[in-house]
Amino acid sequence: MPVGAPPERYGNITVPELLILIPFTGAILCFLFPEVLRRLTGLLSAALIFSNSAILTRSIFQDGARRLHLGGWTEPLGIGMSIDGLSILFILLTAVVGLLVSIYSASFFSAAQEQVLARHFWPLWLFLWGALNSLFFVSDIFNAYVVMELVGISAAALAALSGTSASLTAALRYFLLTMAGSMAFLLGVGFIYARTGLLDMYLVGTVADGGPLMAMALGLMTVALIMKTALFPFHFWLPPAHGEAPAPVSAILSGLVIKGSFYLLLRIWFTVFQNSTVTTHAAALIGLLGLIAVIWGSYQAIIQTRLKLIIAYSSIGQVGYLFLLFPLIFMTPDPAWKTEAWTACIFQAISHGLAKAALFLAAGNLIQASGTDDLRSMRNIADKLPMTTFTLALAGVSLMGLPPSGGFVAKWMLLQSILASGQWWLAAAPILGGLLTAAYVFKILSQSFVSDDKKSCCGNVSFVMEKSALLLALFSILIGFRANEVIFLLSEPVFFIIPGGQSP
Amino acid sequence: MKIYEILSVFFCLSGGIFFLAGTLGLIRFPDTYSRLHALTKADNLGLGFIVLGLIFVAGSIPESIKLVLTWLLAMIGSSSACYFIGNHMYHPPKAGENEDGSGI
Amino acid sequence: MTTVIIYALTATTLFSVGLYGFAIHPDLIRKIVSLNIMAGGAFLFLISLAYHTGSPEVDPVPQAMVLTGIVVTISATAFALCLARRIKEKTGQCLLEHRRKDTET
Amino acid sequence: MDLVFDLIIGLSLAGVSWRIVRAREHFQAIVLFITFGLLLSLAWTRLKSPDIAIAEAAVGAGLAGVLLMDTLGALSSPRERAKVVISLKLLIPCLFLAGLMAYSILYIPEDFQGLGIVVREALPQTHLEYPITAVLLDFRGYDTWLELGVLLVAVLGVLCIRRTDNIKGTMLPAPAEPVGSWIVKLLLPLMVLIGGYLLWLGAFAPGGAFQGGVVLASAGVMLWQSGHPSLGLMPRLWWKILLCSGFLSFLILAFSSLFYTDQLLTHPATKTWILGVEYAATLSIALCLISLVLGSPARNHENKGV
Amino acid sequence: MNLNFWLPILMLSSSFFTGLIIFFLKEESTALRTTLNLAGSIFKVFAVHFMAYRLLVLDNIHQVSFSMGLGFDFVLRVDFLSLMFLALSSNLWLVTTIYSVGYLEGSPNRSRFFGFFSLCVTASTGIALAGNLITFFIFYEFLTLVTYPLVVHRETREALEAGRTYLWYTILGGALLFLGVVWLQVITGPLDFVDTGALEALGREYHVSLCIIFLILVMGLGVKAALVPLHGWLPVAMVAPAPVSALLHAVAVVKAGAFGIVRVVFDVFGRDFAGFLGLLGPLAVAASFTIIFGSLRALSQTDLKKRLAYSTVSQVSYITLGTAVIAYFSAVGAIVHLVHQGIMKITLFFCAGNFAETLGLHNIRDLRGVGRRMPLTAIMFTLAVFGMIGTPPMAGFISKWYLGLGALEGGSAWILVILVVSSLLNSAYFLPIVYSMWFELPSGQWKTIRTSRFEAPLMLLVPPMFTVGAAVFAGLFAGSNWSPLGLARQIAFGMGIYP
Repeated sequence: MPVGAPPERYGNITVPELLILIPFTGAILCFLFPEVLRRLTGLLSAALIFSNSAILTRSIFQDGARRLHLGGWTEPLGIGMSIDGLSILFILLTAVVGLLVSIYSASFFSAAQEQVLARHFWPLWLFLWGALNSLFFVSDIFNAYVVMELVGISAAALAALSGTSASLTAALRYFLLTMAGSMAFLLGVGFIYARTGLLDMYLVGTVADGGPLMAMALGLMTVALIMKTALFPFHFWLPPAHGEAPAPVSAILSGLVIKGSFYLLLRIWFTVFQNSTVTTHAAALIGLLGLIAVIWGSYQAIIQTRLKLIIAYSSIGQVGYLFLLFPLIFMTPDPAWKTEAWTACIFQAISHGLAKAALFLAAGNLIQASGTDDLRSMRNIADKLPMTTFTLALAGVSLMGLPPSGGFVAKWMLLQSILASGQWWLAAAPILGGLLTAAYVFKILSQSFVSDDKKSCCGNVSFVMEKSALLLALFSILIGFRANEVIFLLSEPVFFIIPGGQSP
Repeated sequence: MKIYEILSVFFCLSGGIFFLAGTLGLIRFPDTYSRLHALTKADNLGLGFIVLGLIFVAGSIPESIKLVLTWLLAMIGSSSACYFIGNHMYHPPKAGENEDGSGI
Repeated sequence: MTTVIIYALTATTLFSVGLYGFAIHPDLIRKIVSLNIMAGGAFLFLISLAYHTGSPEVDPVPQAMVLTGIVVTISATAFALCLARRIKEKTGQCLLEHRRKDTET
Repeated sequence: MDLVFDLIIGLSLAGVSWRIVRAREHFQAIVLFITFGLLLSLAWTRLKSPDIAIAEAAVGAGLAGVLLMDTLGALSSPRERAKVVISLKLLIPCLFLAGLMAYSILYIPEDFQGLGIVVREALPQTHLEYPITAVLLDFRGYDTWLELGVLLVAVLGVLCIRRTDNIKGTMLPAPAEPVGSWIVKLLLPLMVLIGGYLLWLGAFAPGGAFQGGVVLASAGVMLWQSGHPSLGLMPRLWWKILLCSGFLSFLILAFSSLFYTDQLLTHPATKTWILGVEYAATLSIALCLISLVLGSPARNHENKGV
Repeated sequence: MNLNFWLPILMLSSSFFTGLIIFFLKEESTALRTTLNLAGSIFKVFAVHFMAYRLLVLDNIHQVSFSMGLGFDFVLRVDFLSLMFLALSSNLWLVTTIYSVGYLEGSPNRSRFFGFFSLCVTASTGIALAGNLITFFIFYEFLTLVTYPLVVHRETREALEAGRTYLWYTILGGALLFLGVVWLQVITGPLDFVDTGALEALGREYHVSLCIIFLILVMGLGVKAALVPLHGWLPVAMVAPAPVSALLHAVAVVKAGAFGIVRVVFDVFGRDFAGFLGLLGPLAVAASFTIIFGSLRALSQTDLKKRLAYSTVSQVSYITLGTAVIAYFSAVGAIVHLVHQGIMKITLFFCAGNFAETLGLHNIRDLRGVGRRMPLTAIMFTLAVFGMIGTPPMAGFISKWYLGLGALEGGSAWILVILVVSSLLNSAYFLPIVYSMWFELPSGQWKTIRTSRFEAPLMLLVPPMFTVGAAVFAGLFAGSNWSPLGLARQIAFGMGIYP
């Protein structure tokens, strides 16, 4: 049953599909082209994706959510794509981080010994970007599985890019876990299909009821996605994988890839299982894990001595905040506070993505300048690379949640909805987590206030690398001033009416 | 029950017996060479009987041809696999070498 | 007790056994094999659903999904094995417990 | 009678999988895994899914077996014994999980209806007669596209790990053997024929791009294993283009669909398009799988010692 | 150009952008940096006075408000209280800038120092201008961030340790304040300082929550205001350079805390409502305890700056104490002490810095007879000490007199005892210094660290002269409408507090 062309399509020039097509095309071209052209192709694709994301954001902001039916087949037969406020925010995050990381890597990989890395970096990164974009559009649970695999393989290959034995092991550990998670997810798809006979998220959401099958599916999928997002008991793979990769890759993995699986978790919980199955106990359990993750991850970050490991462990803590959303949504009676919790969580995801990418890029500058990311080498860069120090400080401010950064807005709204919902035990997360975060951020920064006269700094860092990291950090601060728009995008509840959508 | 059905059952059963014997040989024989012997000979014969039995109940001529083809391919596969294993036993390679046929 | 139930039960059993194997084996190659058993379980579950539809014809959607899944799994397996070999080459062992032998270059 | 057969298959699958986990030797485990694959394809034949049976036999038992064996040879001596102890700490949760899943399975509705009916209703509009191919290439073509992407990315990943851009570099032939080359001469044309046949069959009967591709891949692996140099003669760029061809054809379809219709990946109303995409997909599946098998590192290095 | 809108913004940006530009200046470009600093601070002083003129004479309300989209607005609003704090901070910034230019001459990392110094002043300006608790919190946290580099400026191990202690205390305080602010917002919705009385309108069921919030807020602010037992960072942070200590103690950090407590009690809860909830009694007790404790600890210190630090712990709590008594005179006393303590304490620190910088004297024992070597500094020190003790014509007398009157008016005579005991203790730890400065013989030869035409470089002498002069004049001309006392009276009137 092919759908007739919606008339407004031609009036509206935005084409969301391009966000998937451009990176994939770029990836293929990068693969086929000789090496000299790869960087150019990569940068061009990045710029195109970014501009398209910006245009699409504007369109979604003005006209509301969109729904595509791939191949002209409506659900449940075909595969749909949904683009609403939530997905567009993540798309935009990916576009901003992706563009700046691409610019950064164009310079990062230009050193002679890095050339061989650049050759593999560009196609894989563009594939990953395309996969992430399609993940944020995903509306079909089996499609989600395939996309996740695409993300998983390209991310693991990127994590292994530097080729040291530590990074290879870390990449394999990450990949095996991802794969196990995918298997669990696939079985979950099976359970959902067994209950509803449907694969589209929105259709499943409308017909799904409780029952052991759905509960099982929810459990399997949740565990799968929690593993990929590195929530507390499954966090062990993250620090080595993110800490050992080259700087731009770390930025991508930490800033974007774990957000991808988290996004899917949100979709699963709030679209597929929106009115069934989900018990407050499960939500509370996830919240508890998030709380532990905040404290444990931040504590681990404090006791590390390598900059990149600190940043990587900090990811575990910062990701923990995101999971506080679940108990808040399911235990807050007031819809206004639900929206608040929802916004807080997305804000946290976005500002963490920006800040973490900035931190990793800055760490890359540090490594390139001093050859190591031992914290003590920070002492040398304060004078040589004031911009990098400033970047670390700005991103740190956002992580700590000090005003007026994006992190502050997130923590503010989070604490507000925690207090409003009466879930007192959760308040420990923003308060204690903020303290611990401050502890490790200042552990990094305090080193830059010590001048070490004994040895001088060796390498230089290119202008582009410093500035792109700085820009990311600035964005993570500035997003604190644009809370209104984000709230607007998220506040609209999205229901798609699918023409001909039938439920057996 | 028609006569060709009885024949079919008979051939299939005898094929099964050969398979059983081959498997027994695989378990009981002492060394690789004799095991190979049991496997390839008995199993190929068993497969041949089963194919024969199935031909009696096959619906069409192409189907029967396919069945025979299956048997032939299996014979080629098992004989060459047998050769590789035997060769491997006879001239053991130094480094990680292995014997493995193709996917089919 | 119907065919579907038997195969679905087998499928979930396979998944659990694979999971157990994945968790218990320190060795990479065994982990990967266990993952493949898990995958087999998930596929079998889907196919048992396809058979379930009652009509003489089998539901093609789960079958298509399994075909896709098989390709994805073999790609992932090959990739993981390649990583494992590289690790063996670098560290001389194929375990995930990484001992920091070589300093970073 | 059927139920007894089902029970036997089910029990032997479970038993074999448990043996795989408990096997002391890696080699034993892998051989058992190949058996497991064959048993699975038996189960799928029983469940009226011949497509998957073909795929599983070729991939699960065949290519995966080759890959695992090959890796095992590179990783350790195959007879190396692993410590296999039963850890109750892990077993009990797994049993618990199995129990939970078994319990929920009982709730699968008796009158369960999947999407089969919907697919059959829409089938006439696709110019394809075989529903699985229609689902793969048309209704859920996006999945297939991304699946080809996964294959391609896996190849890219292998290249990245090996730090090379040249697939040919790994294609040094294994030592030639008389019987091996004889088999190649005999079987290779047949396999290519079967691959093509499966591909052609896909439009109206079990078979299709994937099965055809897998058979071709097996042929390629065999060719290489027997020491035939022909695969290495392909120009590098062509190799790359063929690797991408499936993904690329979907990409072209996607771009062009943006121009002549409003929804991504909509096939034009002729069968040629779909067939073109399918053929390209077959080629790239075959080539990607070959590259994955051949792309493992350290092969050259090791074979030099022989 | 709408000055009501732009003037507060200009106030903030005059120091903010100065700071940012200074970061990018080369270490060697001293002249440019000094010019920028002075230009910024002089501009700010003029802006404050212009604003004061507009507010006090023309009755213009300066207000800036942005929506943050979070259910609250970012509000800058100038009332009498903020004007007073602004005047204090801008004037003292000018003075301290001059002092630190002289003090840090030739030392490394000056760009960093002056950059953060300006940002620090921006933060305290923001604290003064904040029109609601949330804006206040934003600048309060900003202040924490930018003072840390000043504390660790020396880069010694000791300084880093002190920095760490400082951070732990202040960030903990910030977290508590955050919790309190958010909780309050959840209960009441957005609440500007001008909406006093909104809490009173809430039902009885909120009273327990409000009490807890008050406790949390006061604890959060008490860290910076150095209420015992949250004072631990203050003596440790003495390792910072003298101008930093001076600024931290007199204006920026402790005053931010004290100012916050005044805001919370007067403008958020309302003094009467807080009293109704029974919150002020414990606050007064805590403040009294801090006063006595700080003075006792000061007695046992031998390091001059440490002694001054404990003196600060004690003196700042006068403000809290005055806030916690429901009486007109107490309120005025508390507000006026905000200024008086600032100018007196900054003088003391300047003088201590002079001793340390010119003669290398840190310990109190070394100060014997220094009055002969450095008469000007010693005179200023002595004057400030008398002010601190509360000797009549000095500024300190005024505050203590008002606080005493307030105690009687509020019916809490025990506070009078505290005041007397504290004054005695003040004398006990300050007068011996003065005595040994003037009347004892130097123990040995002075070793001169820095030579100059006068006893100390001119840039180190003028600032304390200015501040001590201010302290004297604030005491002598207390009756004038434009004196700190006159302003404090107007502020009290503005808050609806009458004698």
